[in-house]
Amino acid sequence: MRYVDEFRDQDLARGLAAAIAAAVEPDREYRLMEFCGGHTHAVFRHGIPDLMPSNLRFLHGPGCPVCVLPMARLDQAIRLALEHPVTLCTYGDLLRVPATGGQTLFKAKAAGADVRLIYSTQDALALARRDPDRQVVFLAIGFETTTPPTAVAIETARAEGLANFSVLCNHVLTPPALRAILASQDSGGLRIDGILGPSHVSTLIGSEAYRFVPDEFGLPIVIAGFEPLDVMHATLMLVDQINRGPVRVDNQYRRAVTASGNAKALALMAEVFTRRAAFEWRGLGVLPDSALAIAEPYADFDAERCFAVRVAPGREVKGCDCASVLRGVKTPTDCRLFGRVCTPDNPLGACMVSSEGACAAYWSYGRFRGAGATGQVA
Amino acid sequence: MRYVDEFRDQDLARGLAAAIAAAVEPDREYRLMEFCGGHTHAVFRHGIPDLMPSNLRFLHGPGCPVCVLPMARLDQAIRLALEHPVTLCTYGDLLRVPATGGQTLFKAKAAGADVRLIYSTQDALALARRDPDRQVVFLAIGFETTTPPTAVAIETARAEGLANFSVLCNHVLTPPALRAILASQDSGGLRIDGILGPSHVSTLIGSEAYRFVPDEFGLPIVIAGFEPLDVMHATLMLVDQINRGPVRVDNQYRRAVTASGNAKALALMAEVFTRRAAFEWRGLGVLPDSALAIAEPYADFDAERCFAVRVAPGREVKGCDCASVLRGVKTPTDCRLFGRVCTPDNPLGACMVSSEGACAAYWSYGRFRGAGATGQVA
Amino acid sequence: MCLAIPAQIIAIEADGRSATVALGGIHKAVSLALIEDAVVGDYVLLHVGYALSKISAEEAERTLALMVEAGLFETAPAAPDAR
Amino acid sequence: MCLAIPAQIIAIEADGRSATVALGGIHKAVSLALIEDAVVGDYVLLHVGYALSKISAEEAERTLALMVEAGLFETAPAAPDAR
Amino acid sequence: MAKRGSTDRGFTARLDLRNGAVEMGHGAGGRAMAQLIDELFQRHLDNPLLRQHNDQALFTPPPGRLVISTDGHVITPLFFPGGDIGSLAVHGTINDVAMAGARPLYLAAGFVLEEGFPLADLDRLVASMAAASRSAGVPIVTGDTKVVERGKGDGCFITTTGLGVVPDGVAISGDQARPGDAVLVSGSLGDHGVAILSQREGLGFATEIRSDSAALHDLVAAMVAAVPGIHCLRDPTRGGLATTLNELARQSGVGMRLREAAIPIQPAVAAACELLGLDPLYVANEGKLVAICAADDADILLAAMRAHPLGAQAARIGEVVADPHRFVQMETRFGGQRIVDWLAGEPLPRIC
Amino acid sequence: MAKRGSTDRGFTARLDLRNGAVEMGHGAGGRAMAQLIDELFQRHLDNPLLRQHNDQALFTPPPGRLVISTDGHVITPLFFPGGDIGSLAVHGTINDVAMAGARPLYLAAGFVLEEGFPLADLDRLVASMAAASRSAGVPIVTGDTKVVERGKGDGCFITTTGLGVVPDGVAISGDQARPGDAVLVSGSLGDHGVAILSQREGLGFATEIRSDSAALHDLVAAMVAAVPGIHCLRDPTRGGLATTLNELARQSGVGMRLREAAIPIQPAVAAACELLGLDPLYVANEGKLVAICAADDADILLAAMRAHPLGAQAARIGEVVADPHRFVQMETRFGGQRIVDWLAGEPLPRIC
Ligand code: SF4
Ligand code: SF4
Ligand SMILES: [Mg+2]
Ligand SMILES: [Mg+2]
Ligand SMILES: [Mg+2]
Ligand SMILES: [Mg+2]
Ligand SMILES: [Mg+2]
Ligand SMILES: [Mg+2]
Ligand SMILES: [Mg+2]
Ligand SMILES: [Mg+2]
Ligand SMILES: [Mg+2]
Ligand SMILES: [Mg+2]
Repeated sequence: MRYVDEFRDQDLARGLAAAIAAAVEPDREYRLMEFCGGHTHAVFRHGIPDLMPSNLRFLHGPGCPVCVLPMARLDQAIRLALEHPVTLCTYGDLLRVPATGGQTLFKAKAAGADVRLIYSTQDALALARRDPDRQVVFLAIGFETTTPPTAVAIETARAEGLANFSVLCNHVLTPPALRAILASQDSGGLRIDGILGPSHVSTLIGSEAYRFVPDEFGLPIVIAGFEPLDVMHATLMLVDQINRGPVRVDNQYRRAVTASGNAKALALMAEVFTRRAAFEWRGLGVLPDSALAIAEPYADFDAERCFAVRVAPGREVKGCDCASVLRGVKTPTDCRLFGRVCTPDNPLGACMVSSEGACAAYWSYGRFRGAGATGQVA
Repeated sequence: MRYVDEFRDQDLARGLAAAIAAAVEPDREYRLMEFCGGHTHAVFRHGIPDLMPSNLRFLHGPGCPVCVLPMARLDQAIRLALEHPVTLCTYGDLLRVPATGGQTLFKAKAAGADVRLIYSTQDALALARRDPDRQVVFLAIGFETTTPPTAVAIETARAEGLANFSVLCNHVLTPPALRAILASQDSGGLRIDGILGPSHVSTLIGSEAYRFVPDEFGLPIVIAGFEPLDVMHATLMLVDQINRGPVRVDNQYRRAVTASGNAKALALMAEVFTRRAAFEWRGLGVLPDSALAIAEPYADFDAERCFAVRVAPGREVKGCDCASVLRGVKTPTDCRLFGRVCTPDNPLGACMVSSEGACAAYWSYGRFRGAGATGQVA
Repeated sequence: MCLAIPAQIIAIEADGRSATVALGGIHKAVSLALIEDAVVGDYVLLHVGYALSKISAEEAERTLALMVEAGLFETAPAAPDAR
Repeated sequence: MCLAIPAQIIAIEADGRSATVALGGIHKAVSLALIEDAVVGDYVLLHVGYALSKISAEEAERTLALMVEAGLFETAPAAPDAR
Repeated sequence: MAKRGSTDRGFTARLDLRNGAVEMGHGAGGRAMAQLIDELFQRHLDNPLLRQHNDQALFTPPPGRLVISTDGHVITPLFFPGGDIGSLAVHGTINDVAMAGARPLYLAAGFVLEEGFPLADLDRLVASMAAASRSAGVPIVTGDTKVVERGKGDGCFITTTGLGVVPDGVAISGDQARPGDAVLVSGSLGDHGVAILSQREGLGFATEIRSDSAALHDLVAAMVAAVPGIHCLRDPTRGGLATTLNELARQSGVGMRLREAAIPIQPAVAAACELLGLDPLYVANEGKLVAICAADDADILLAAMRAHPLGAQAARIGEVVADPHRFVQMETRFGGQRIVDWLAGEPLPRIC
Repeated sequence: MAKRGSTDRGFTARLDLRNGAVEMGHGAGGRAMAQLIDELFQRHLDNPLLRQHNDQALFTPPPGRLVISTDGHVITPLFFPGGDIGSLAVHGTINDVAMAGARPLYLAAGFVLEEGFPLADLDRLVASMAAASRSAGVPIVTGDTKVVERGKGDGCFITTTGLGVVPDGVAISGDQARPGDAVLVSGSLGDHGVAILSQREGLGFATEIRSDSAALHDLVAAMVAAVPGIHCLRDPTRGGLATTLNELARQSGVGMRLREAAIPIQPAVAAACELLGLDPLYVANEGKLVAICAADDADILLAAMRAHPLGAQAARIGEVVADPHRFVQMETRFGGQRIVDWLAGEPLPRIC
């Protein structure tokens, strides 16, 4: 596949590994946070840590929209599906995520709720068109990348007069989250030396959206693609910024990301959505201006207004360190539940479910490196 | 079972058979029409013809509510079930009856219609109570026997305010049908010497309802129970009336039938139903004052008014002699389709489906006696 | 038509509108909405879950007696070949 | 997050709002509602059935060239033991 | 709640057999499925062949001819008076094997579970299967589990396949009935079907009648020992006695003549059938058999059947006759004659 | 419309295979079921054992050890590029039998049909089953049909059970993998799963990829002939290669080390997996096998596989290692290391 295979080339990887090894200063620690779960996933899937010098470490950030969805919002969606005669559709990522009491959308489905996996918002529209007597609710989650497709669906529903379509909106914004992480560094026992900036989010909002990272926090940031060479290349660029400055926003992923982003998509988002004053992020708490709600002119398509579903505070599983893992303060293996009672077969926290979750990545790809697992190859 | 086993006693049967054999005048033919399919069924199930003298013959009448239901009414019910989001419930007897083009309620169910078998109108009410968002339509058929239970259901629905319950009413009345048969005797090539009168219908309307048979047509009638001894006993009573007169209404089934019937049930029927000016009977054509519709004060529970379902004329199967069989003019084996293309597995007419249909009875119990079937026991 | 079967009332609900009947070792709930003055022990004719009428034991006896009498009158020696 | 993959537009519908893309031998219908001026032959980044942005061939070349250069600069003999 | 804590096989939490339900993942082939197999199926059904943990069971059969038979089991309700789908799936297939006069050796079981099916119910019916298999002495040696989405199944379907060995000299087959042969049944008819109907919503009648579901191979062994030359054996399941006899008549090219008065039917079964307008001859049985043998062997065979607990009510109900129409006829209790035809359609309760 | 007129077996009208649908009566045991069996199942699957018309098939097995295996087949859609549920049900069970190194002898088939299922579809898939069975040389000798109400099934489920005979000297089992052994696959992975996904509404991508559904017993016979001492064979169906290797690792108490670059995956399969966020190692196969043998036998075995049409793309993908954790590890194409774990839950398309 063009633009994929080239960026997974083993020879180039060897070269970049050598360059990183040569570039790092031996007595310095490099603690790089990949904001995105996509980076976390790439790092583990391709075994990148094996190619890094020992004084360079990746910290895993909160950049997985599944992982940061607060339990109460998922409880709300599950209750909606169970208590109202609706078809609730959403992306596959959410179906297994544990809500309060271990409930999941999948279990709700097994218990009789009409829950459907869709691949695209177009599928949600198709469901609503096919059965006009049935309320179809799209449970929307995602960062800026996934938001414009939701906007298109809402726009389309209004244009077509699809009265039985609505959206339960949980779209959140990455810059406020990154800002919160950086602001918490001192108090949170976290030290970050540089940021691997969002890849696909940046195709939408542009690399300039992260100017606050160098400007306000004095930290280097490199927007990086999700292929393994992209990660390694951006790592090299970060090491270089850290070593030599000046701190700035670099863009490694120039083939898809511009400084200002996708104007058409941004305009549509601005039309359909409005910012929530505050929204809870799992692990990060309530962050101001960090999420989107459906704008007033589209209120008819807002499931939160169409259906009365109470939202009690979610009950997190005792002992689950997701919140710390999401802030990069702890690694999954620091969690006492990791691998002993929490596994992908029996996930207790969202980070163990999402393919982009740090715990899932550690378990699936990196467990044999972890504490307690000796698994030496004979 | 009390009141059942006594009336199936083989010794008494032998005695009655001897009495009938002795009573019949040798050069006379006795052509007795059993109005009810229940009698037809009993005659064949127990092998009564084997016990009768050869100059006594049973003619099978139109007394099977399934058989006389015109195709168009069944088409209407099927279309209602297929085209409207309703639960259509009815008695098991109707599910396999062929409508226009070989369609059946069973096939409609297989094609996705929500068709349910119920045993009692109480079950229909229970379905409606359980799912208030779903329209439940009871497809009602039957003679006077089965009508009061429908009346109770409609009454109950009104008392409870069950807004999602309605009845597609096909209740018909036996006296007009019997009158039509008797009136058609001369023109129709039919000669009847006596009538075995309805058994359970008479428990409701009383034996006096048939006074027109002797009075207007000069024919003997004996209200007869459905057990085999009842049929034989009533046959003996008919032979006696025929031989010696005077023609009158006799009541063999005194243990359950009175002269005036069940006043409470009749009052309820009068309250809930009104007579239709005319109604089509399969085989008998359109008969005046022969069927019931739901009375005005209960119009909310009348499915014919709640749902707009067109009724085109039904298309009978070419060659099916049901109409003649129902009037007693032909026996099933006179039909060219009988047993060759029309069997209970592949019924072309209602008379082959209903357990009370003459064709089904001939096939299931009496075929080896019929034309073309030699089946001698070795 | 009209499959109906005799069954004996073995219990009547407090509201008088429904009852339990027994027949040949099985029990069934039935509606009494269509008959009057039913008491435990009565036999009723049961149709689609409703009691349609009571069965008179005396009339049943009388009918059976008539049948016996009719049969006795014509004695066995004269039994006809029915076919 | 945000699984997105490069695919090449091989056909655009008459209304200009949707297209067929190819990737590694498979074809898929996608919405063009979020991008402008796409033409057949363009590579786009595909996410949940939508083209999110075009991929610049020149920038991709340039990035690869930079990677090669970085690797060449540090030659193989000095390859570190990564573990 | 599930007990937490590592289990010996590497599962992090035990199956929640109290409140859990079947999920799609239980059929996906991963660790959840392995756990379901270990902690539920294997626990109940354990035997050395099943413990091989392969996708197939390996064994050395005794010498001789073998028979194989398979049956899908779909029943509502899953639990009923006298049994459940688990025991039924064991008995049903053992019986089909035994009807060749064979000694059943092994069973295989394939489950199709509906998403949302309570694990507690699954546990209960697999336990029942295990008990039935143990008491019959016929182990379940291999199996399979699939899960279908809610609304695409009905709780649990079980397809069992049985393998048995036929004693030398035995040649029982549906085409062996000859005019003059005696027709025997092993006991009262219709019990299973009436027990199921009594559970059906709406029909709602109460009865002491229980399903007759039972494994008949031991009875068959006794019968074969007494009369090795039995002509036909068949279990009158779906379609009842009437349909089974018509099948045999068709297969053998003969007719039959029954005596209604000789056919054993329990009073409560007769009453339920009168109530619902059904004919007990068409109602299903799951622990009865029909045997056809030479008239001269009939008394010996009947005595052997009556000496076995599962044949205590055995009766000779009629004989095989020559008949080009292959009619099954019956002399009614009342003294008349009627045909006993194949079942047409499904037997439905009726009001007419 | 159905052609009217008596048929030779006493049915008044032929089955309407053009417009007809499965009705409850087709499973009720009466003449409608007998007709369905005669005019549809028997017509396609005809063979002497099935023609016995009994509830079981009688045969004399060849001497030696036998294996029995059963599998339920539930798949949406029923017809897919490269096969259908009928051929799949034949191949799937033949393969499970063959994975013991056995020669499959006979199949039994149990159908659970949903009311309303088009007879035309049933006819088509039974024809496909018959073709698969004939071309594999493994007859279907007994069967069963049940019908469930609409909404309680999913068109058609088929449970097949297979019986096979194991050549002397062959002892293949999942617990035989030893450190140092070679791990081989017979061809490219993920084709079946991707072909199914490509038909799934919503995902709707078009691809040339067809299911690899195939009967592997002939390939296995060639492999066993070349290397009688093969340690393990298994078909990586549900859960894919990853899960199958983990099963074998668990059963044998070993670990494995794979080389990603050596694992054959078609480009379109890789592309579809990238698109949907799936890992091809977890995607199902229906015509591939994993073989584990002593390292010294690996080249001979690989050559034998490659000489067979169904093993042309065979590859040696790794080796068995000692590992108390029983981890399956993989050296990535990129040069790193990762764990290849059991499948967790169902593989779902994802957007993250
Ligand atoms: S391992 Fe599980 S419990 Fe621990 S932090 Fe991760 S998701 Fe939470
Ligand atoms: S045999 Fe069939 S076609 Fe002929 S009259 Fe009877 S129902 Fe009609
Ligand atoms: Mg069988
Ligand atoms: Mg069976
Ligand atoms: Mg059988
Ligand atoms: Mg299996
Ligand atoms: Mg269901
Ligand atoms: Mg198997
Ligand atoms: Mg298999
Ligand atoms: Mg297998
Ligand atoms: Mg069977
Ligand atoms: Mg379905």
